[in-house]
Amino acid sequence: MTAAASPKLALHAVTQRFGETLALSPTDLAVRAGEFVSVVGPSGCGKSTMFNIIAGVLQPSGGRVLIDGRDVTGRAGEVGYMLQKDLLLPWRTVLDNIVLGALLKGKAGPKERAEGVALARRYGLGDFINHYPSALSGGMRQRAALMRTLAMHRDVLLLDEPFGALDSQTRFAMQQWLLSVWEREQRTIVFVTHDIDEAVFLSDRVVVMSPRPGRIREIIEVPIPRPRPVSALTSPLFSTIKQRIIDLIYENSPALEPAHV
Amino acid sequence: MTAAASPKLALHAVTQRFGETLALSPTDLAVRAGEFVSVVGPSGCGKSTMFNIIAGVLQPSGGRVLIDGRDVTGRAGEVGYMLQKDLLLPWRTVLDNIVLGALLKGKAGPKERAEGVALARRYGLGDFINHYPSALSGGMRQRAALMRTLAMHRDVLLLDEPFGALDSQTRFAMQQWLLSVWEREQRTIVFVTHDIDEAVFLSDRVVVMSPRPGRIREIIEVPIPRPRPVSALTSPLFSTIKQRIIDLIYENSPALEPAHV
Amino acid sequence: NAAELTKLTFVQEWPTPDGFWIPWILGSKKGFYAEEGLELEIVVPPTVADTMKFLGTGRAQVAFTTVMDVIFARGEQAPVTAIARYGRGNNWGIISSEGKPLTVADLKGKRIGIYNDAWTKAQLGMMLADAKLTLDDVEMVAAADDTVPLLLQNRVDAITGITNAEGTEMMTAGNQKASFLPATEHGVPNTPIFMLAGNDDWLKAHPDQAKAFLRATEKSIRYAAEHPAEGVAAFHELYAKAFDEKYITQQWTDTIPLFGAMGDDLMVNNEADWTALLAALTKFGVVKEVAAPTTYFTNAYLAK
Amino acid sequence: MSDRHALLLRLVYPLVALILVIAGWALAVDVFEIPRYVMPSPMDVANHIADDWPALVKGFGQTFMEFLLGFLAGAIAGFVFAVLMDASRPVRGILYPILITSQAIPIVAISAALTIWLGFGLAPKLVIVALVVFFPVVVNVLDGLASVDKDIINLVRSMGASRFSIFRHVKLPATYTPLFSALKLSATFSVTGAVIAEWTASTSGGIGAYLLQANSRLNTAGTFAAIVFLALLGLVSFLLVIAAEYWLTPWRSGSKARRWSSSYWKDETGG
Amino acid sequence: MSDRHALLLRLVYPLVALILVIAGWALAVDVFEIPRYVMPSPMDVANHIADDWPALVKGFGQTFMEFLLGFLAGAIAGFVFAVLMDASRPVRGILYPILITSQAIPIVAISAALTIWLGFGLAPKLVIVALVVFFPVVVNVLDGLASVDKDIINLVRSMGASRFSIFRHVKLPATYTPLFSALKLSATFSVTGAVIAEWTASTSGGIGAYLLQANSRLNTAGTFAAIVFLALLGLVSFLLVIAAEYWLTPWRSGSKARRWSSSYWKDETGG
Ligand SMILES: Nc1ncnc2c1ncn2[C@@H]1O[C@H](COP(=O)(O)OP(=O)(O)OP(=O)(O)O)[C@@H](O)[C@H]1O
Ligand SMILES: Nc1ncnc2c1ncn2[C@@H]1O[C@H](COP(=O)(O)OP(=O)(O)OP(=O)(O)O)[C@@H](O)[C@H]1O
Ligand SMILES: [Mg+2]
Ligand SMILES: [Mg+2]
Repeated sequence: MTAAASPKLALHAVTQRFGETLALSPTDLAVRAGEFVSVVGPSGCGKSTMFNIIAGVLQPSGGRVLIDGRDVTGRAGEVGYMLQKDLLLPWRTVLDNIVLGALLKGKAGPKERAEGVALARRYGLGDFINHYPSALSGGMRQRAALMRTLAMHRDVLLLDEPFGALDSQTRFAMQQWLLSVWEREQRTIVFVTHDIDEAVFLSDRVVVMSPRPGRIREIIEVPIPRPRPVSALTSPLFSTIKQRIIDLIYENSPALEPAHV
Repeated sequence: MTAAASPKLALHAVTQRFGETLALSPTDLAVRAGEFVSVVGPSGCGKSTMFNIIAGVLQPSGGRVLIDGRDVTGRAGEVGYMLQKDLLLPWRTVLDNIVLGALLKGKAGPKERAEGVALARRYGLGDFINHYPSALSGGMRQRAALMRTLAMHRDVLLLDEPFGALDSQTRFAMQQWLLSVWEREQRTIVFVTHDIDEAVFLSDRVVVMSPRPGRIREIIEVPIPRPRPVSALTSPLFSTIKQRIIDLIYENSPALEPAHV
Repeated sequence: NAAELTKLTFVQEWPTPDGFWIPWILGSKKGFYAEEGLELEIVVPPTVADTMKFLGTGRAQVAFTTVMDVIFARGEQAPVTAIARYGRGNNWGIISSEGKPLTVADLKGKRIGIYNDAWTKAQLGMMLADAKLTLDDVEMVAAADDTVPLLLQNRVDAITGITNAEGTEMMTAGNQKASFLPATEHGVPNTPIFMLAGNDDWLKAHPDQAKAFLRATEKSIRYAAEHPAEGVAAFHELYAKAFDEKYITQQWTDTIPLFGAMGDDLMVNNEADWTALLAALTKFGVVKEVAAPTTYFTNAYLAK
Repeated sequence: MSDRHALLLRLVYPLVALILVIAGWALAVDVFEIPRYVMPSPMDVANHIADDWPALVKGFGQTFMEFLLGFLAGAIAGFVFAVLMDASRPVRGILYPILITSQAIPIVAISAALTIWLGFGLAPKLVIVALVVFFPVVVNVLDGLASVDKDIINLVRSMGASRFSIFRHVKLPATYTPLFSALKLSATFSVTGAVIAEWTASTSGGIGAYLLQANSRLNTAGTFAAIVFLALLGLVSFLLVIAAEYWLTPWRSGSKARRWSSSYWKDETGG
Repeated sequence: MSDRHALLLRLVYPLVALILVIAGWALAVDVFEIPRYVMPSPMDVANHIADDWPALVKGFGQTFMEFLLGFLAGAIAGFVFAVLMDASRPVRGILYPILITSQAIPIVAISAALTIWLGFGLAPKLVIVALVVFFPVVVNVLDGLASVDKDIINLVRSMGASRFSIFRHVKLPATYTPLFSALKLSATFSVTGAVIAEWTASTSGGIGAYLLQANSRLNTAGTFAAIVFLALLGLVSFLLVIAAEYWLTPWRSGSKARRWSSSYWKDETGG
């Protein structure tokens, strides 16, 4: 645990059972303010479960979630949350989707909208605020979804495989963009991905999880200096870290037989 | 052009216009029997167009397609073709989907089916031959689609982003599997992907295309010895080839602004 | 002074307007009802059977109906009573094409177009009995709206009906004078078909209105019989050209003689008629049990 | 150019359809020598319409009003019902079989009872039209409510949305597409409902009453005139539903919010 | 265990529904003192059914046959029509408006003409029932045909499939889902069609004719007995469609081909 004395987000012995199965065994984690932490691990290791608990959508079987030291266990609306599917509402314009947090509370006034417009302009969707999501490309939709998360003004953002559905090139551009947003807005980001390149490229630390029962296996520091150019992807340090993570993930798992994919 | 004197598949000055736009400028390509060739390039550079022409689904504006020296331009049914979407028929069992080629011609007898079953057994779907596709995971579906392509008994397989929709880990397992199939069945594979890692890891040669108008920019040899272990992904030779391809793709393209993703 | 008029809901015998309705249509127009302090709301029922439901439940105070409907309604304990007759005798029978007259015995094995009303099967049964036949000896085709086209197209050999409806229609649509086999000549009592009926509770509570209604109606019948063209015109004004003018004119012309001599007993129900009808109905098992003839009707609201 | 062409075709096809129907009809009457009391010729009908124009137009207005009010009432009732049924599994389980079997009961069989309870006014007619729309709306809206992505619900919950807010912003709009497909399917059909309703117990004359009257005594020209007006009414009602769909679900017909809608952002800074 | 529980619930809900309807009905008759000739009590109806059981059962059989044959005819005709319309844009463009407006024409208005042309036998009744099913089937099957993924068509073309083969293996099966949703929607409703057909001109007595006769004698117990049988018929027809769907689209209800189906691979080698 390399987190500072007063972490932005802290999990204390958070546990989740679904009937017989232990989806998440008691888990501790601390994330510093402004930190970018990625979570990797095979399917079913409890990543989404952990996020649902932090987001307050799921009441954990045990343990506590703290933000800035306040207990927020089981309380929704405390963090920004975004999933692999963009989940934009098709019947709302891009702008309305961005200010959805305010809309849901019935207070999406001109002020909130103007702010949403500014956000859209800043991050390249200025020409599309009055369009419906169906008119957007996959990458643009994902960006709109992230803006919706930003517009909630939460210090902590949980991103669950946000770029999983994008092709590699769009994905690369989105990663660059996410980093620029993160740097500018000074948010704390926890990021789930299946793509180890992505995890290493983006993060300060990578949390490696393992399944049955879901738990944190190791947390790996990524001491690659920022800003990171594209060439960082092929640097020896990068390769070393990537290899280490691949080893951790595949080490204990049974030999990957096609039948079990 | 490093192909042998008598290539398995050859394109001679194949051209495609859609109205005003030149989707594919006159293109030559030769693929040896048993070779694994990948095609990479930005969206819209004409990869799928080229495949549609080879598959005989699209009549090119100009040029010829040869297989084993025979002119097959505009003739369907000469190659195996597979797309990103698995396109399994939901109302057919996995076995029926695998023998679809025979079914469509009304000659899916016990012999064809027995062969389909053998194929499914060999490649890890033996327990699912009587299931409908909806019961299969994404990776299993993709494998069934590939078996359908194999069961057509074509020497040349065209795979258009077959693993594009899979998450990284499943994808990795599928790549391993595809390589094992390829080695065993001795087919010639042309493979479109957006993932440069994938292209390098799988291929003997990588065709890099560029758009407006769509054309082949360069063909790069991949002299990594087979079989290739996972660690090959982080070897210096791998990184060099990857870097070269990234340079080729991003070199002339305008700086990637988020607005144009 | 329209506000002072008492509104009476008057429900008709079946779903579509008929030339029979000319008296109250013309009477309303001429102000005969208003003279008696009444205003008629003419309502049509969805099916023939619903007339008595509306009357029994008090949704309507008065009704134009058939004698059989009154009898069936009383059998179900509906509080309704016949308060006047409309017409004098029974002009129901079997109709066949011009030049093809039939006897009752001829009907054996024939195909007959009928309506699914209370009255048709009862009387047809009585007629057939006259030649020792039963309903099973003929093939009945029940039509929802009109049997005449079936006969004109030779889809049936004969139809049941009355001279001033189906008979009229044979004339206007088929340009032929139909052959008519009257029921009354073959064992069916010659008693009136159509009745005016009232809701019992309303009759008790408002005898004056009932009397006023019948006075106005009688005046209307007499006036309409004397001025047929005026009657047809009033009908047309109300129902536009949904009707064939020729047909309505003919129908009213055919109807007027059925009132007989326009004497004092124009609308008076007569106990002998009811006794004869009820006896026949009992004999042929049309109704399970009947009450005393006088319980079905009253002449108490007719001017003496 | 191609857009204009498409629009033209859209207008041309129905016109061709109209001409074909009339021509086929005229030909059939002529060739098969169909007697006038079975089927009139198009000319007969045209003459009748010209003759009785005011009555037919008045009837059209009357029936249209019954249709419109009944249709709205049925759609709204069906919608509310579906929402209630969606909220509770037992309620759904119990009401569903009742709804299904109720469809087999002919309306005429219950119309007298309706009139006795509701009087001779507009009420029973509206109920009958409403009944026609009710069932498809309930079935489709239920489908729509059940098909909302659980992840979206989770997402808006994570944003702190209340139950009502989730309904208002997520569930409700998700029902629009199935709702409108139900309305389109039942639009013209509920015109028949209005006709049956007028047969129920009518004091006033709509086109349905007109048809019944004409039909009862072999006035086939009148019957077919009424049918022509009913077909017209059916077309109008179908187009009304299409128009309502266009206005109420702008995201399905265009890629941008409409300029005058409340969700359109007008740039005051003039960017 | 949970599966059994679910099945039990499925049976329990309709039973509760039945009990509620009967109880509500009995209560309404009692509390509002509804006269017998307007609405009988459930006991009256039960007595009547017991009394007249053979006639009702015979009528049920008759009406059921009309429904079944008409329903099949309408579904098949609608299907064929949709396939033809799908094959040609002009045909579709011309037929569509005709179909839409035709829905507004009440069947009763044309039923007399149908009888005159087709006689009193089964034919006109089948036509009337078929007309009820026809429209929803055409609309939904057209939707299904239009929604086939272009990529699948390309794929099977690349495999050398003929036009017919594409239709048989790709387009046809894609229509099943929308087809069955149309059939479910119109199953119970076409029972009403059968009733209207029997009212038009019938020689033989189905439940519809029974209802009309009972009604004409103010025999409300008989009328309601007929309604009960019609509701039953509606339920049976709905369940028949559900069963047909279950058998004809096995991929929608299970994850595996059924053991006795032709596409099930029986392992002779005993692996
Ligand atoms: N609501 C639930 N009820 C029962 N079991 C659940 C539920 N949600 C998750 N699980 C189980 O908990 C375990 C962890 O699931 P979770 O979705 O957190 O995995 P994940 O790491 O996000 O996987 P993936 O990478 O596939 O998204 C899995 O075994 C899953 O089957
Ligand atoms: N049927 C068509 N009509 C008109 N233009 C087309 C058609 N098919 C493709 N094009 C155009 O041809 C160009 C090449 O398209 P193609 O689908 O081959 O690209 P691609 O390399 O496969 O792209 P992606 O990576 O997005 O799949 C694009 O500009 C596309 O818009
Ligand atoms: Mg997950
Ligand atoms: Mg492509």
